[in-house]
Amino acid sequence: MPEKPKVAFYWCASCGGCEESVVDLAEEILGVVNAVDIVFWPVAMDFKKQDVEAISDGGILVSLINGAVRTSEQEEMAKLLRRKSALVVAYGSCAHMGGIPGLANQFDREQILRYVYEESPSTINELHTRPQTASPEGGHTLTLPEFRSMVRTLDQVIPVDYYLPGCPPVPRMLKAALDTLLSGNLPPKGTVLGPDTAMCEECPRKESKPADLAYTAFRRPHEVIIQPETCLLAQGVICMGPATRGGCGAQCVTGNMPCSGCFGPTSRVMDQGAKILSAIASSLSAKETEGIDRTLATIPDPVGTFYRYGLPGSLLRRKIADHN
Amino acid sequence: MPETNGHDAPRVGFYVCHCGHNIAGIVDVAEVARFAGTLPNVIVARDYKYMCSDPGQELIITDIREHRLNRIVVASCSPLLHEHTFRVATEKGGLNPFYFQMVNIREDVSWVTENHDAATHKALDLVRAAVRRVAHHRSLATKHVRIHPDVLVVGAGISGIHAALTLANAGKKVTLVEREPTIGGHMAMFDKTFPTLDCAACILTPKMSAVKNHPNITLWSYSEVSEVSGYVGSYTVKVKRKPRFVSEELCVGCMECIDACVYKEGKTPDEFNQGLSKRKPVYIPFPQATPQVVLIDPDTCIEFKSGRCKKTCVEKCDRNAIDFKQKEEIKEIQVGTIILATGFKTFDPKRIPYYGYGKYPNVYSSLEVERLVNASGPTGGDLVLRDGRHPKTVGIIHCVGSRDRNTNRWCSRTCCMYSLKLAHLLKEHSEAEVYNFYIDIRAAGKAYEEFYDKLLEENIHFIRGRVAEVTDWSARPEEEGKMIIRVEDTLIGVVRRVPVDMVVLAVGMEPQADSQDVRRMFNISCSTEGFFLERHPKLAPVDTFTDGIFIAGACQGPKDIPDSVAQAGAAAAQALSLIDAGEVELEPNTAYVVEESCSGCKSCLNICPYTAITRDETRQKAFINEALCKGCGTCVATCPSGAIRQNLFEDEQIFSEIEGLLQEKESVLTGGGAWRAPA
Amino acid sequence: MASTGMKQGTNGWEPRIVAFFCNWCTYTAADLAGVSRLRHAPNARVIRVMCSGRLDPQFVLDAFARGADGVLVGGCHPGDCHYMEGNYKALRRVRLLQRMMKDMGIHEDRFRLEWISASEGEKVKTTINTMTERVRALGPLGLPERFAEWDEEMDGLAHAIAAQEEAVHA
Amino acid sequence: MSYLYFPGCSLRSTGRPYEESILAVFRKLNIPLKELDDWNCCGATAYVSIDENRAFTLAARNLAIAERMQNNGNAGEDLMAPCSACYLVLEKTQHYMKTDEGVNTEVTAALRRGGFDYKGTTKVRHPLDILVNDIGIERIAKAVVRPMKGMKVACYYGCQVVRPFETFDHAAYPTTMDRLVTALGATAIDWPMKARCCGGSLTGTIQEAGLRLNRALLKEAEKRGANIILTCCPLCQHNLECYQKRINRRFGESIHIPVAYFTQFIGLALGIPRKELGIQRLFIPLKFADPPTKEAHAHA
Repeated sequence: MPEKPKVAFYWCASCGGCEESVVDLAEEILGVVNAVDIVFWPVAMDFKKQDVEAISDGGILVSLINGAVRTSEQEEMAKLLRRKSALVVAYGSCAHMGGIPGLANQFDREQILRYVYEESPSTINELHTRPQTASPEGGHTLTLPEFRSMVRTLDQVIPVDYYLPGCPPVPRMLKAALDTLLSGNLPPKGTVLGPDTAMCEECPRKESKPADLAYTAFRRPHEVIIQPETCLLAQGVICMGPATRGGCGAQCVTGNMPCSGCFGPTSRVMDQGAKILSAIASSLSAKETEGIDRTLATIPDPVGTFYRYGLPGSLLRRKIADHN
Repeated sequence: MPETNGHDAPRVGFYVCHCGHNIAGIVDVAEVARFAGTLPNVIVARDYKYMCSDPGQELIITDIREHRLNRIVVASCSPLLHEHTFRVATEKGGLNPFYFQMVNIREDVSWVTENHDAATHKALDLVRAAVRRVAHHRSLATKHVRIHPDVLVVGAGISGIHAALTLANAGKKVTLVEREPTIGGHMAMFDKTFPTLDCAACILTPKMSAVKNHPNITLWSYSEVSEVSGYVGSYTVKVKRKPRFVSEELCVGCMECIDACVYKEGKTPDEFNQGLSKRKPVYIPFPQATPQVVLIDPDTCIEFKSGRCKKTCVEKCDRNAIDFKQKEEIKEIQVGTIILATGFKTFDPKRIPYYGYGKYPNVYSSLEVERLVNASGPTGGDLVLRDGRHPKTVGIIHCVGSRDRNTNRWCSRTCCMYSLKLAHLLKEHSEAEVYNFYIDIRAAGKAYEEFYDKLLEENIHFIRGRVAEVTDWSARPEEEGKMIIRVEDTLIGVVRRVPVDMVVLAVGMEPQADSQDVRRMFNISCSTEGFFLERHPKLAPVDTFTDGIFIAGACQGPKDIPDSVAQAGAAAAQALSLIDAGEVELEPNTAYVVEESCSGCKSCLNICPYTAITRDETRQKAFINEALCKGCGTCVATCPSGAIRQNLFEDEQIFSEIEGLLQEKESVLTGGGAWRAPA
Repeated sequence: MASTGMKQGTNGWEPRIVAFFCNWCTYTAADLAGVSRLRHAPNARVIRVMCSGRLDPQFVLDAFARGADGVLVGGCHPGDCHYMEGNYKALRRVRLLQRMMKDMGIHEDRFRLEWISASEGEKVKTTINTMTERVRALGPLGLPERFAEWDEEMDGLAHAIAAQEEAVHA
Repeated sequence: MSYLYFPGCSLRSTGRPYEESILAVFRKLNIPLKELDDWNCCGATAYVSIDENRAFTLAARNLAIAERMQNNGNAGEDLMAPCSACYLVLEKTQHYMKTDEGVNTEVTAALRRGGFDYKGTTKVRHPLDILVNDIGIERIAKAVVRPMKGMKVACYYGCQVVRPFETFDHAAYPTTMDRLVTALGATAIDWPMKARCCGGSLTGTIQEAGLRLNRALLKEAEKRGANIILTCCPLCQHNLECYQKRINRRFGESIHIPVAYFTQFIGLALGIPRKELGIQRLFIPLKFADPPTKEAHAHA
């Protein structure tokens, strides 16, 4: 029997949802396990870093890495897996675009550490102790990974071959992606393994959107009772669907919540936030600055709204601390 | 010729123009060419004295053939000036004309930059951007549209009349729309015209009746254009025809109804006579009015106000022309070209309170004086003042509302000459002493200076200085009961007080009060002062930035009669050249939807002001009607998933331009790195 | 973390401004400024678009990301748009984009929208001059340099890994 | 309706009766005035001619304080500046801050260094404007207890409140004060000198020219039958009132006409005691106003 192709899974700064989504393959996971040899999967299997190091360079067919990159350890593992793998897939929104952890790029490192270790209401830390990368302890030195100054997407740390979008990716797409990669019939490098039209295409509410929408105010989901069959934008709720790659089957909208953009932009768009901003702003009703500002004031957090999953991967990447 | 090599790897030919010294005097053109030669894809890079000349264009054509070029970049003047020229050269070389990109290093660089290094540096950035951009250019087909042969002329003063007659004589159908009840405009109010002193009516009225009788002219007086849509070659225009309450078909202009009116005397200030006389509710502006049709003013007519008039006018009219129930009508016409000749308004001298207009009864505007000295005017040409006196001294104040930072900065061009004319006429009518208060006498026209010379010999006084005020503050006994003109006589350097009986304010020419509304309706631009903006101040003086719409006469700027007529003829010729060509090329910069990329999200549908975007309901995708799209690109910027693209302004073309502008590394000057702007 | 954003320091630095001008008003006005020889700061680089409505917010962000210190957008005055309402769309986008960029720490003086009609050559001059001066006062934004500077923290690890590998292979 | 109030230096020196009468009249009309916190020199006259931008900066600091007060409990309160010179330089600063980017940049930077972030929202108002356009002539007329019948008033505006900015009245023929005094029962004479030069500081520098200019104004007022001149500017009032003797000596005239602040005149009509209006500070006494004299009745 020929050797089965080797596959590795790894998680960086992630919530674990991506790992869950692998398990969500349900019975199909057995087919996957049959077809491949999983050589590394910290969340589920007891392989160590040394085991990976022992594999010859390029010996793994594909590594699926989820989570954003925030620490030196994540960088190190990403680099190791890159060396050992023929293909690397950025798995899920965080690896793809920075994801929810990427929102931390609105704050600098010091702000975050101070808040987390000193100022947050649940913290008692009278000595103002902060984690150190190296601390001597009984003749030994204990080390911790370094907390980097910002969150990065996977492809800002290592070259990435493919992307599987979503928070988390849907099992159907994972299955299709694995099938494609195992088939050897590879798409061009850099491809996002999903459809390339916006989510609206598959949205059940799309026909209910009026053609002459003119916004006078926006409302956040908790401020309104969302009608279950009408386009959310028509209800004044910002839905990222028009600027977000489809493939999820309009899950959030089906659950009566607006799309928040986790699949990222289509291949033709560089900056998802800029594009939805453009589309929404263009359809405001007001024509003069004052009225426009009044309407826009109902979007309290433009960055958090338009870049919920994509700040580190956006054109600006992070907030500039010295306010220039 | 079908282009064959457009889709191969880009092979760019680059040309930088010296434009004599215009560019080369500031920008180091040799360095620009050398630099361009180092850029990726550039096969040939040359500098040449005048790229727009025949040998310059020939250079491009030959290079395309010899070096198998498939992209052309020319760095010279503004694309608004010569883009077309170089596209044609590109096409002559065998390429699709849209494989061309232009870099503006004259208007945007050499003409606005002092420092040579900074100018060269800026030129290099722009060149790099264009070279990158042109790699993304694609082959496009030019659109052609047919030109409807009918023409709309708006405004029937001397300019509109002349343009309409020129076109009609060439066999074109013209609709001439005039807002007032009669055609003729300001010229019809004038007494004599400078410098020949021939009577305005004598030369104008034959043209007015020619308009009325011309088989190719449809005259709609007392009408206004209310809506314009479409584009060059195919404009749809709605015209509002205001009710005269007198049938234009039935009325023969006998004016018996006017005599019969229950008002024995007129009570309303007569518009045509500048309020110097009164008219009745039923009236005709002046005896030679065209059309010769009376009209009823519903604001003052008793029948309209109370409905209880004896209607003696109706009784008197044996043709039953009077119709109190007449309604406003909206007419719609199709034309291919439009000439705007909407004229001017005179400056309102009340805006300069220290000249006393409206405060002292014997202060007149020049237009009032035109009526006052006119034999068919309110006094039959007798120079009698509002207080019944005949003036012994008259002061004419020049530049009222002209050459003045507080009101209008421009020279109205006509006031000097008409002031001289009025000085002559006033002297002739009254034997009064006439003083002209002027800043400069501008008599730049054929036989104008000679006319001024003649006036100098007629014992008319000229005092050089801008008048400070007209006041009744008398400081000496001889000033009692007079108006005193205070002025610094700048030739002798003293302040003078000149007591006069009559003051004439030589008011300047201004844009019509509604010129902004009108130009918006026709989608053309205005200069800052509000006159319609020509496409090029020298080379396209009657064209506008909207194809197929031309301007003539004082709506474009202050003008006298000869200039207005000349411009009207030019505008008519421009319209004729379009009509006779039969069709016109359009820039293929339209937007289009890449159907497989469109999610059908409808974000674009309400963005297009021309309703060019519709949604194919069966396929649930957006669709752009190319014929309606005007190429603004707003929907392209709006489309949240990048499914709409715009020819000539594709995303990747603009992104590559941005990248090129900012990619500093390649742009190291031979003379050394850093450059500084002048402090 | 105070960053200068510029490795080479500010000596000899000149603001770089990318300007998007609409064809019918502002670009024409810029031509007029040229014809009238209204000399002004050489810091703006003009990209011509047919209408300010073509302004994709991505262009603005991309310009900054590629090293622009300022972005200027010029369109027709309200009510004067050659395409009727493109400039209103530009205004709305710009207002939202300005708020977003402020939240991202980019000073408001770096991104400006001006209405400049075809006849306002003088305004082209003063707008470019004042914008240049304001941006000059702010100093370089230098995003590409900042990106590189931010990523330097990963170099140490990269070097360590390289050294380790060398040792293994040796 | 309430206002922030910028006194400026004149109202604390030669113009004291102006301030006294303004405060009294506004008190009587129940319009609260709140003096601007920590105000400084308005920047007018000499400063403007030496370094305009610094003058604008001085003025702008006052504007910025006003804006700050508006944002802290004095919302919507315009800044009243009774002295014409203060009024003009404040207006001018507002104008250039809005229209001239060079001025704006420099002044804004200076203000920032002083801890001010001025957004340009302060509106500068002259009391004449406020009385006529905000409070309204009708309301003032209703409050009149002592109609000024028989008074023939030459309303004199001077230059700075109307030129170069025609903010609330006409540049050459202003009428607000005329309408106001008419409502008080007086007769406003029509004269062409309303906004003509009072000589400004020429009376102190090139006195011959200054005196000539004042003579023209005073003579024309008398010639047209005025028995009082009213002004709305401390410098105009000073020039017209204080040089009458000298003019008579120099030119052999016999001019003798009271020159008061328009707010003093309103105060008298509203029945405010003379002392509260600073009437006693005038050099040429206002005899006729207390109570109406026989002559006044004869005129009526």
